[in-house]
Amino acid sequence: MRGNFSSITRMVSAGVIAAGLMSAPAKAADDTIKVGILHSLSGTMAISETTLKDAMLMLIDEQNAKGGLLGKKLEAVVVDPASNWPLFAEKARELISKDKVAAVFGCWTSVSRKSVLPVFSELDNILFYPVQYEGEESERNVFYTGAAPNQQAIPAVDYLMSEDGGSVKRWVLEGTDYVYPRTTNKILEAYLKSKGVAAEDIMVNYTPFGFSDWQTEVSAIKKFGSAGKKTAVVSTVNGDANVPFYKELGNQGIKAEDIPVMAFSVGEEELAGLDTAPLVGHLAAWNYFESVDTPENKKFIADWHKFIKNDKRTTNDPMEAHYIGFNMWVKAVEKAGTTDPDKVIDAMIGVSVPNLTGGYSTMMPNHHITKPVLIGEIQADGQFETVSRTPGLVMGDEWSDYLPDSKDLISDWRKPLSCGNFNVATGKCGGKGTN
Amino acid sequence: MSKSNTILYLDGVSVSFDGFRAINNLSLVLDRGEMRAIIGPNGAGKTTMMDIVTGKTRPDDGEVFFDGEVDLTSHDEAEIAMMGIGRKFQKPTVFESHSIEENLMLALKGPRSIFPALFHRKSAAEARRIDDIIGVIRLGDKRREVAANLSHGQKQWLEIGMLLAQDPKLLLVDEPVAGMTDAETEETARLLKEIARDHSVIVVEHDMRFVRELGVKVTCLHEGSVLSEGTLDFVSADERVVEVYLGR
Amino acid sequence: MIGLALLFLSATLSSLGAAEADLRAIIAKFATAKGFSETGAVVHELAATGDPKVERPLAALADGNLYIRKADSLVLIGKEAGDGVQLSDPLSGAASGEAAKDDITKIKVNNTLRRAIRDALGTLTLGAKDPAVRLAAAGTMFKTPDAANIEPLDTAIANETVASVKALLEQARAASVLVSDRPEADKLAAIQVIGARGDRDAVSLLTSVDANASDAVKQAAAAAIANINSTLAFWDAGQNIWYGISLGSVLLLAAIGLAITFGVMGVINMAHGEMVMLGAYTTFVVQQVIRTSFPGLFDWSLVIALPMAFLVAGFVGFVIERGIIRFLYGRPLETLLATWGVSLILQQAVRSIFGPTNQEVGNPTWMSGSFDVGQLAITWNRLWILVFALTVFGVLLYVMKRTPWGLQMRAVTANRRMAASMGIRTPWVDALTFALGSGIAGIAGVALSQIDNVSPNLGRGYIIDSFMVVVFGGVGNLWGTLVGAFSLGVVNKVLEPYAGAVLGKIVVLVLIVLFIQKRPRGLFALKGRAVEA
Amino acid sequence: MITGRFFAAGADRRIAITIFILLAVAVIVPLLNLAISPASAFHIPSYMVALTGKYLCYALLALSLDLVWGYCGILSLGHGAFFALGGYAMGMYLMRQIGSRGVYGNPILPDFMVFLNYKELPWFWYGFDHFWFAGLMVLAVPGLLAFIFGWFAFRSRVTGVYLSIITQAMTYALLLAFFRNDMGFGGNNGLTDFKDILGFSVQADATRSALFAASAVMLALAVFVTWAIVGSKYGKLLMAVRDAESRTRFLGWRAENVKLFAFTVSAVMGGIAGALYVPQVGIINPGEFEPSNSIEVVIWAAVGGRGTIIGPIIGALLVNAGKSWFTGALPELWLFALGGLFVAVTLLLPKGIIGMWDDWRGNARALRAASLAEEARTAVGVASATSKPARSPARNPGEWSWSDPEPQAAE
Repeated sequence: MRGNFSSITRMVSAGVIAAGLMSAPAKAADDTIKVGILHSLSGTMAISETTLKDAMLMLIDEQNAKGGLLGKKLEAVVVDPASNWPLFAEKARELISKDKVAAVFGCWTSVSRKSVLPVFSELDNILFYPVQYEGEESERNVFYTGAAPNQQAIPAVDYLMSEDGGSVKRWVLEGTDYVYPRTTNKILEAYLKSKGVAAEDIMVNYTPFGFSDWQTEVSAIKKFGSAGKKTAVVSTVNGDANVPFYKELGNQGIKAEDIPVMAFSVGEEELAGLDTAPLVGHLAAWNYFESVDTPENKKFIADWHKFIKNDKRTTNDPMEAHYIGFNMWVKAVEKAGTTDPDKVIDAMIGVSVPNLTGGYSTMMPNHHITKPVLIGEIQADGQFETVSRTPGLVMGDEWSDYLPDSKDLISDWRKPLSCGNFNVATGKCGGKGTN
Repeated sequence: MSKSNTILYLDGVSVSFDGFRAINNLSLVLDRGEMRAIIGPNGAGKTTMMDIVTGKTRPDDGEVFFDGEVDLTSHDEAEIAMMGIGRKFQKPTVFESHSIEENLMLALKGPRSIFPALFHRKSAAEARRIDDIIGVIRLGDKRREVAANLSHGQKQWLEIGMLLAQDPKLLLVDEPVAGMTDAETEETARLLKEIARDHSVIVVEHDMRFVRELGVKVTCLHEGSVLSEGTLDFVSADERVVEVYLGR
Repeated sequence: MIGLALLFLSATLSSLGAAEADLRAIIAKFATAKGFSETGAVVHELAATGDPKVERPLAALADGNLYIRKADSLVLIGKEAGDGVQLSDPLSGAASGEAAKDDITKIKVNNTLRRAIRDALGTLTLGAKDPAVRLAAAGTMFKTPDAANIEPLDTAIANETVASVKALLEQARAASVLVSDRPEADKLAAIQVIGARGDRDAVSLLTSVDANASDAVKQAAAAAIANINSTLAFWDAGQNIWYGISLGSVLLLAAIGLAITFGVMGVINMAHGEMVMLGAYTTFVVQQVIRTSFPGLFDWSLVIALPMAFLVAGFVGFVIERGIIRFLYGRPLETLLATWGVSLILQQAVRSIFGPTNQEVGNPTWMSGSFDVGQLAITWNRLWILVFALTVFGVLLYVMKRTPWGLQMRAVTANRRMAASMGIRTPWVDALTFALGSGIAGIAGVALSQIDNVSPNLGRGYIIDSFMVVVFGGVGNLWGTLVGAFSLGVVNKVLEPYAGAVLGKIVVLVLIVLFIQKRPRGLFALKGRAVEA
Repeated sequence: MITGRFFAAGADRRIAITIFILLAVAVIVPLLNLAISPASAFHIPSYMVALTGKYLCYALLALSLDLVWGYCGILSLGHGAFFALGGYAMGMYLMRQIGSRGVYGNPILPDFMVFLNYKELPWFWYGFDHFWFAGLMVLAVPGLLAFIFGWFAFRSRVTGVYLSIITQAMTYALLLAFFRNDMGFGGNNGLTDFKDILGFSVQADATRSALFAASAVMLALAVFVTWAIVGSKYGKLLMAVRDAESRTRFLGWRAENVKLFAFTVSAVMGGIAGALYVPQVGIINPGEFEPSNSIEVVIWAAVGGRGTIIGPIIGALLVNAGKSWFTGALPELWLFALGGLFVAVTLLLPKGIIGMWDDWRGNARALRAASLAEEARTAVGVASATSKPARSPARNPGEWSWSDPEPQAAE
């Protein structure tokens, strides 16, 4: 059974422990290093973020079992920003000012990240952001361990255009109306056009958050796909809306062999809520799949099942991102010999740790990491099977080359440049300037 | 029939709700300064008639004139109230969270727009007028009491007092003595007669003793139209009235 | 594709049924093939033998059930059984022992390969005994026209006895004629045949008419397309209305329980959505039990879940009424606060018990897929939900209007004191009425679990829409809820293709606001004598 | 003359004390934050200042809702919309102040417009580079929306639950509209990454303290204005409309105008609250339009005690402080605690905290009076007179009666 009833007791005890920790914050100040966990445990985003909180607790436990860090124990400080964006900023401030955490792992949505950014730069602390996002940002205090668009979207489209992927000629870009799909679709449109796709062969459509009635949209896709050219859907549909979307696709009989759907926000966790038999063959692009067959991954999954006390719980890409980010932070702290964020930020660049897909990920000067890109097909058991993998690692590109306003920008946080938006055309730090 | 001498003139008025004819071709005329009692069984259309006069309900058909010349069907409640028609409800309706003074203050004749109310201060004349009315309705010892704490009968009186404060030309009074003790009923009859000296009044009442006490012309309504009209003795002798209302 | 068909052709001409040893030799190549393209080549080679026996290994490959045993590099069909995999011979199907998952390697397939296999199987199964298989084969061949298909299709048409299969075969043949170098007259006839189909697939085929076809052919194709499109436009309008009705049925289901607890009882029940959620979770639990203990009953899972969901949500509703609501009659606004608190608690409770992630609720077979009415694609789950919503409505209406309990319910809500003095046990009636409303929300959850996420947030998505529907229809009137739900659904869906999903919804909300100005008591307001009476 | 009444004879001591406390807090908190060394026990950390500043904005919002709900019986489930609109007006000003310091360095266009390929500033962004204009819009946009919405709704005599639901529809529609990226308000991400307000860095402690002080002073002002309105003849009229709308009509008052004025004033107050809130939290996003946010405001007012001036303030402060504490202390269980709190308050404190307090004090005084009376064996009946609550429990403001065929049969 997926829902584990013993989890109630676990929840209660976790709550009690957390309460205990919170009520005595001053006592433990010296002999532990505190790590903040800023993920929504209630509200609309709890569905995705709770898992990441548990993953972080597991990683911290494991590190403590290995003897902690710098001779001290690590201590997790969990708060609930409740899917409320201003509350993210408030809680971030609380973690840094009141609990004096050494680093924070957290956020999922772009807006939550945007909301806490000023707090992190003002109070000079570190945020590890584990989710694929739209790029167009590089901050000194943030390390982006999720994918930038070039680590997900572009290889995915490349695969679909290849012979293996079905030589797709006609594209539906279906997304939820917010900044990640908008930006990704903008990049993709520019990219597709540069590959010779005509404007009338691209259809872009947006739906609201949590959209549940997909009848009209799916039939529009069907219609668009019946123009005699091989058609694919690139979906940036977010979270909750995916389940009804796929259910409708299945029921209206859209088969992956005819119109494959390539998703960037659908992972093992989302599929867990679905009967995947009718969806076999639809695709997703990530940097990690639970099905990846490496010793590191097997150990990670086994540890996870043990920690969460449920063999059915899946792992997913953002969890791997936290795994990488946390190990990088540990390494950087050891390298710097202190948890002082200023020093750790400098020590982070160039740190290399094993990822779960059988290679090493390195923190680049732009605060993004190198990752392999995997394309997977949905299987009947709710897992993905890797059907394509980039030959090498792909470096996260924060400023897309396919957007006119960002193509001249680069980010390099090494001294002496230390700039998140350096303009190579003008040789100045500070963006592109007037159009 | 000439309208010009009337205070209220209804001719051929009909109204129906979802097919039910509440008022059916009703004609009624009230002269200036007249007091009229209206009786009739439940559902005869008494309250609906008052709704029509006060602008709460629009008639489907027919003419309603006030003061000989004003067509009431084209005005709403507030306008009609400002012209000088006051109304007392069947169930006493006062502002329960306000004191008696405040109740009367809100009813006093005067400008009825927002900003004057916002910056209003009680003038000496207004205070005197309120004192007068409190005297008339005999609630002098409770003037600062919240209306919610008044007895049923006292609320009826307060409501009548509010009508007086409005200084209307025509008063519509719906069942003023319902739920009153005998003593209170007598008192109320006296009060109404006093008021009727310089106002036109329509009283709806079931209490025949009270109607007799008023000693005025009576109209009996039935199924939305006038069944009989005349002195109380005349009406109560009418076979049809006995049939539908008074009972044998 | 042409190559494949040629190979197929030559294979059928030379020898019908290659030697089994030859087939095994080709199948063995799967073990050494690297990447999808090499596997694809093996598939083509296998198909080219034209031997019906290759259907088994190819179908297994398409389903991802073809494995290589690491020990001896033998290619075998595998079927998962518990922790291990049951192996069998790819050609004969004879059992070939069991293996642990680590001892075998799955031969990977992707969409392109699956499609290639599907096409290959299409031609291979043209002569199958089962008419349904032949129909599927004809359908595949229609979508993958090829000049080389004409001859086998001609043979198949000549032998075909089932009319529907024959018609589809003829369309497939016409499609193939269109891409061949047959004379113009043949092509014009083919366009006639395809045009008669009148659906999107026909348009798709006709639009891809070769650019160097003769003018007459192009004109005929263009005319056929225009003709089909004009009928399709009509069907599209129908489709939108159907979508609207379907959305309306979802709204009706979501709102109908609220029409009782809010509309009839006057409780501003913010926990209504959570009752729906409880129903959905009950369905999940029922399905889990069935999956683990009685897998054969799976198609009945929803039917079993219905009474369970009614009881679970009804019981929770009963407890809420007895524990909280009954202290709040006459203070409806307080019920808003208290039920809001209850909804927070219920959400968090479900989150704690089942976890925050979505739960999988499967569709029984009778609720999967779709069927066509003319050019209207109607999905079974939507149709059943519509039927279900109307049934619930009908039953509820009957209970309210025709049973003694319904009479008592209406009496209590109309005048509590009077009802009590007439000997009706009002507390009991209150509790049962609230439980009824909650229980109905629960069975709505069973239906909604088929089309939406089963997550702790399920209820939140429906609560606002439900209130809109009840208020729009007129509080306290069941018919109003019915008409309100369907009119909001249809308006929304008719607007959506033009305005987009977001703007469409905004327009609907603005329309509701304006409509309430016009009818301040909703669609089915009770008119009456002034209340001052 | 209102001021005269204010200082006269402690007519409403509670209000005076509230205003005094708020003004004192406006001075003392910034002092303790800025002038005292962080090592001292009296130091108030910056995050506390920011947090309390936020609560004060919520309190102002709750007060504005109470003006229409508590005093006029209009249960608005869309007050969050006015708050958010005020916030957006302020956010647009702050966005324009970023100038060329955005990541793309575009001096005119905010970042989100740059990457959504806007070529020029949309017309409705004009003028927001001036503080006075933005300030005007903070008042005008929510006020105008409330005026237009109220003008239609009150004239059509939409009342009770119907009114509540269409206010909810209003905020829901605005939520969806602001979520659209094509609207030009930054879509889901909203407006963030503010730098300056009136030339001062929004992140500086001094600015934070100043914003805190501004919120406290504004709340004090709002308390005074609300008190003045409620105490005037218009205020009596407002409550009269709440208790017996038809009666006011038959007395010649235009109930729709009475409501419209209060609704508009209340919306403007909500807008001001939003405008003060945004620079303190650093983000404004369509999430503020969420209907559930507006429902929460209702809950604050109810917890504190509606129909009183300081009740909603206390409710907003308590509930939000509780929420902050619970989300940190019991991250996985806080919804149980919060939900339980709402249920408990409705069951045990139906009149809110202030109402309970008054009843308790009223009873205590009555008891004392009674015992005194017994001692003196005189003045019997005083106790019974004073122990009665000022407002009869039978008349709950703002309710619609359900037993009548038509809702809101107030008479």
